[in-house]
Amino acid sequence: MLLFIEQLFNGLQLGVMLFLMSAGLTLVFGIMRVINLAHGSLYMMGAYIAATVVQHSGSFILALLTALAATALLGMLIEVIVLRRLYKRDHLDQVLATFGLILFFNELTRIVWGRQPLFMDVPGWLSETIEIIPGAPYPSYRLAIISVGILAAVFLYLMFTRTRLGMKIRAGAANREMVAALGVNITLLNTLIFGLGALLAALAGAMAGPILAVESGMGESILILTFVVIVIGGIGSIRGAFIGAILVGIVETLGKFALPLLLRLMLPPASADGTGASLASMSVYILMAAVLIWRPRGLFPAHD
Amino acid sequence: MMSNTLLKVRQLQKSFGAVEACCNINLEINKGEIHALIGPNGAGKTTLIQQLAGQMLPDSGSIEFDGQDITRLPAHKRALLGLARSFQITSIFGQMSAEENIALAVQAHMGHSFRFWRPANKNKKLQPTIETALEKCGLLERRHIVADNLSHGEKRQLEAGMALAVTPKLLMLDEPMAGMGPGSAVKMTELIQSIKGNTSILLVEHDMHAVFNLADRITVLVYGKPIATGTPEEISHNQDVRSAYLGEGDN
Amino acid sequence: MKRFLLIMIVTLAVLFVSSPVYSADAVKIGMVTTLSTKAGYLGEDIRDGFKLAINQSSGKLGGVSVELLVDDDTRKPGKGKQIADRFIKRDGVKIMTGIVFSNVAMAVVPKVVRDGVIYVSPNAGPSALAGKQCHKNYFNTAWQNDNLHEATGSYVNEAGYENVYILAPNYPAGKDALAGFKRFYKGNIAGEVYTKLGQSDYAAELAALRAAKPDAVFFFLPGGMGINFIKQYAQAGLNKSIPLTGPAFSFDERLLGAVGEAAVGVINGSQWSADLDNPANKQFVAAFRKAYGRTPTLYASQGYDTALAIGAALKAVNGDISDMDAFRSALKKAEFASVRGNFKFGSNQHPVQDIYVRKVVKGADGKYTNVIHKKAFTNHVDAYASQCKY
Amino acid sequence: MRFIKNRRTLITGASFLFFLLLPLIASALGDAYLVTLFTRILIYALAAVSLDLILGYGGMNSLGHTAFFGTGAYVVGILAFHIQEETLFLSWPIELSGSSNAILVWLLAVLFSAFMSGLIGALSLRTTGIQFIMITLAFAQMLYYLFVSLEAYGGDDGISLWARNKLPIFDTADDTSFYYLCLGFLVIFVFLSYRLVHSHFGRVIRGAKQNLQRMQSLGFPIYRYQLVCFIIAGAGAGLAGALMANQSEFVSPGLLHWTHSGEMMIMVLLGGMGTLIGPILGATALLLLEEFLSVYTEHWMAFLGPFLIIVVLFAKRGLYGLLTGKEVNDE
Repeated sequence: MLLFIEQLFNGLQLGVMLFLMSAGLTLVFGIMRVINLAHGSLYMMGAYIAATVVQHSGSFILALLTALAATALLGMLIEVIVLRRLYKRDHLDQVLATFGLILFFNELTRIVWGRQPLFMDVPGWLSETIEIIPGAPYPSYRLAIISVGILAAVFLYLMFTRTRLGMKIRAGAANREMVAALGVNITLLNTLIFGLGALLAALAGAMAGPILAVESGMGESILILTFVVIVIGGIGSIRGAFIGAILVGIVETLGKFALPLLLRLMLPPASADGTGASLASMSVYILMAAVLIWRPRGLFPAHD
Repeated sequence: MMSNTLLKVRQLQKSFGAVEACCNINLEINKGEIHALIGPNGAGKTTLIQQLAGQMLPDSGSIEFDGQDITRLPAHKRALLGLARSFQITSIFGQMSAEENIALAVQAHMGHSFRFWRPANKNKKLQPTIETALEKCGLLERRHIVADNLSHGEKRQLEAGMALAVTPKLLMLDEPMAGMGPGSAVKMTELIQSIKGNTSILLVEHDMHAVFNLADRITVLVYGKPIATGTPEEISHNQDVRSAYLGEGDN
Repeated sequence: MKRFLLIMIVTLAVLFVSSPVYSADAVKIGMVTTLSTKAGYLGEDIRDGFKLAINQSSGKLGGVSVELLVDDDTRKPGKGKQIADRFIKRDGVKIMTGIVFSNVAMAVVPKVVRDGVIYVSPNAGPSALAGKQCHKNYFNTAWQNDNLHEATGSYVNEAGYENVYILAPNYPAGKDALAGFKRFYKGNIAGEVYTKLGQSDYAAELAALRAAKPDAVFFFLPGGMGINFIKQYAQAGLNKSIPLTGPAFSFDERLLGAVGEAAVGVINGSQWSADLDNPANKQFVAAFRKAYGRTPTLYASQGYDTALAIGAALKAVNGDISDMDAFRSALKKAEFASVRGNFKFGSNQHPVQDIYVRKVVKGADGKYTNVIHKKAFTNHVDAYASQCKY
Repeated sequence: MRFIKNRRTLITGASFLFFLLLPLIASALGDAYLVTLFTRILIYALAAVSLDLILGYGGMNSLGHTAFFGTGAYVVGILAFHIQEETLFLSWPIELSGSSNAILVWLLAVLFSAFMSGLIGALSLRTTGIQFIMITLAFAQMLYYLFVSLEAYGGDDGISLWARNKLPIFDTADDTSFYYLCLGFLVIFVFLSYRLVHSHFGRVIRGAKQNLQRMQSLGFPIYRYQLVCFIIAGAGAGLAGALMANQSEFVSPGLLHWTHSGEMMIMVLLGGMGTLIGPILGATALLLLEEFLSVYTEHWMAFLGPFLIIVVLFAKRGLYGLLTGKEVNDE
């Protein structure tokens, strides 16, 4: 039971990470109708920049802030140079151009930072474990990730419900023509939203740096999970992204933990573990298929 | 009761969040008539057409077409029953020739199109129907032109031609004259006039001159509610309409 | 339009002519290795070690001029196969080496050795190629895949651990690793876990691990997976209570830079270490550092040894590889000053060698490195040698 | 108009002649590798043409096409594996052994890929646009993980084949014969596709790409048509996969990785979408470019990436469009 709760926390932590990734992406999908495969590259760049700053300054907070600012700028730059030209284009063109961006950024990190993964340490004041529940010490850094993720979710919620800009963005996600009617500078708004998405991706990347290897290509595995989240949550919906992310995070984590145990009841241990592991790696996709059969547009589609 | 009514809409309701796009719409269209639907922008005309065509499902209410309840029927099945529509925004197949556009419309009604081998443009069975339709919409000489390269008016004609090609029972024309020059508008008026009789027409149009010329009956829609239905004569004298709509819009 | 056609034609022409021209008498050695992708540094070290040996004797190995053709398999078996095809069919290569990953090796090696090419593996040593599918043209100068796991297992057993938790990715090399470990470890298995290949977050596994309360952990998670695991292991506070062991793959000097403090004290099995005390090794480590400005990894040592072995054989046949039988038997008997000390080929042409366990320490220069902790095996023969029949 | 028609015929004819003569050119140059390289090109061309049926004609932007390519390859791999291991493929309810009979194996590969694409298509086609792209991608990833976890068949390491599938009379082991076999399949598939896109069915599919809503209002149950088209494309990719497994004598889950789908998309777009010759040109160009760049620089992807972006932004109509010099409209 203790283990189960601990695994729930782990699922939650993966979930908020996915939320940070999908929140930006779903807005870009919803408002600009652009599919951006290079979102994972922004995550990677965030991690690389943060790791570099940590190595030179030793300050995690400084690294985090630098990574956020630099990646947001980079995101806006990409929007201005490449993506802006793709809004009116077919989704296919968008897929290919952003695929090209992935290739470029992956190779770029190899040229700039070399082939071996980069090191990024957990800041000293977060390196301990905390006993959230007696008997189950939990890394405080992971708790920090969960808190940051939830703070970001709250921040986004307030932004979209309380500020004029946020309401405009939300209106845009539901109905693109409406934004023009409201007299907003769409070009600028798009760039800003893209920057916001890049910033959130960088936040995820920089926060992931101390747990994961900072390496070329690290963005792709999380990118595909992010897609699953968005499909489940419904395109353009922040609320959908949040619920989808938590759902995927928990299914992915609990699947790994529970499926082999379940199968052990029926199969010999060795094959139970193997089959369980395989099923677990497919579980989120099965979840996605199930949601699709039930609701083809996702749980909370932002527009019809 | 084997009535003269082709389309019968009862208590149709549709809302988007807090906004009611259709409240309690009742509408009847008779066989062979041109029934115009007018109203200011945002009155819910397009929403109503979308529900009739099956692109959108109503929240409640019923639609009966030719004696059959079609409220929940998918769009493509309604089309096969003889319910054709043209779109507000020109909606043709831009990269196909005018002839192919018409051919697609005809193909839709000849049963399935799971024919993988024979070249479609050599099909003798479809050809007469296609040619008649091309002639009706006045594009016989322009048949090989790629639709994107047609003039705005010609695109509209093509659009109507596609709807006509299959001799539908009810044709819903959504602002067929929008954006047309005076010459094309006249042509379109003639076209509509010519098909009247066999086919009932539900006409949504802002050009009041055309509406009052063509329509047998008119329904006025304001804020999702029909406020009056009647002959052009009756409508032009109706006080509610004058104050709500004509009084403001057509001075 | 015309300009475009012209570009196409020029591109094609360049492509056809692009097979570089080499001096006629040099022996060509084809190196298929992984240079791109995140595992690219492995191939880079193998290549650099190999090149160091060539450069030290000014373009020659064993006194014979050699041309090294290198291409990147991008860690894809299909791509590796394609490059091997090109080396053989276009460049007429007779000696090949370089493959880092077992899956690439399994796709490439059986075919090329059947085609009469001598393949000398500087890294990948899948069990099939050491046993049932062994071939007279296949040599391995690194190890059979299981060796380093076996060494760690043997150490863990001797050190008196009785309840060990083991984990590896869910793929053939992972299964082999745990099998190799269990071949020499005799105690109780507290838990045996297969993770998703390429997994980055091990929170779920670590929670289960903690609950199982083992007295040691053995893991095989190559590349970035290992970094993630070790870091997260330390963050969960487990490194203070449960010692971590594994093969050398997660503890080479380039990965240690990325893992940092979290790896200190970890025991890992390896046939080589930078501090191995023999003249050949001292010379190699110093020369490698001078040439590339970094401490060599075991992969670099394997690349270097492979070059030396080929050199010794080339010397014995005076650079004449038209008689492949003669070259093959010369290679089999090759004598060279291996950087790992004793080295000879066993009956299945895999190394018979000493294997150590190393410990990760923070060096005087502040960089993390390995020091020899204990010798685990002397003249160790792999488990599949007896299955090998030509 | 007539000139353009001629130029198209010219390009098609010239490409065909080039492919027909390639083994001769290779032997004249003394470079046997060219035959191997161009066999791969032919196989990818076949996959790219099949992808173009859904992409360029049907407007279904699938980023999971490699799932069917991989499935076809795995059918060959698994059946060969059982021959090699001398085990049964199925022992219940009927006993089935592996097979190396090319006709049987390839037919099975095509059928099974068609079945898989039917399954995936039936679910994916419930959505459109961005969702469709992401869903096809995710399903392909799911299959990728499935094959990674098929331990009995080598898992991530894949299956190494000992020999190619055998045909009566025809020597598949000979590289040149195999090349011509692949060329034959490509020509047949392109011809079938040509008939298909100009048939009634093809017209419906092309209409659906241009205006889905309108097709519905005309009375087409468009889902069915799209699904059938998706299945046909999947079957084509399955055939290509089966050939690929034979050419490289190796299958692994890497064939199902999503970046592989991306590469196929690049071929289609690079060559010219919505044409049948374009994807062939695209496959040729991309594979030659890869071959060429990777010889000169390790960091070739840093060049390929921006190159792709430039192609997308500025050369929309692809190579075929540039060569014919007219709006690509394969009428």
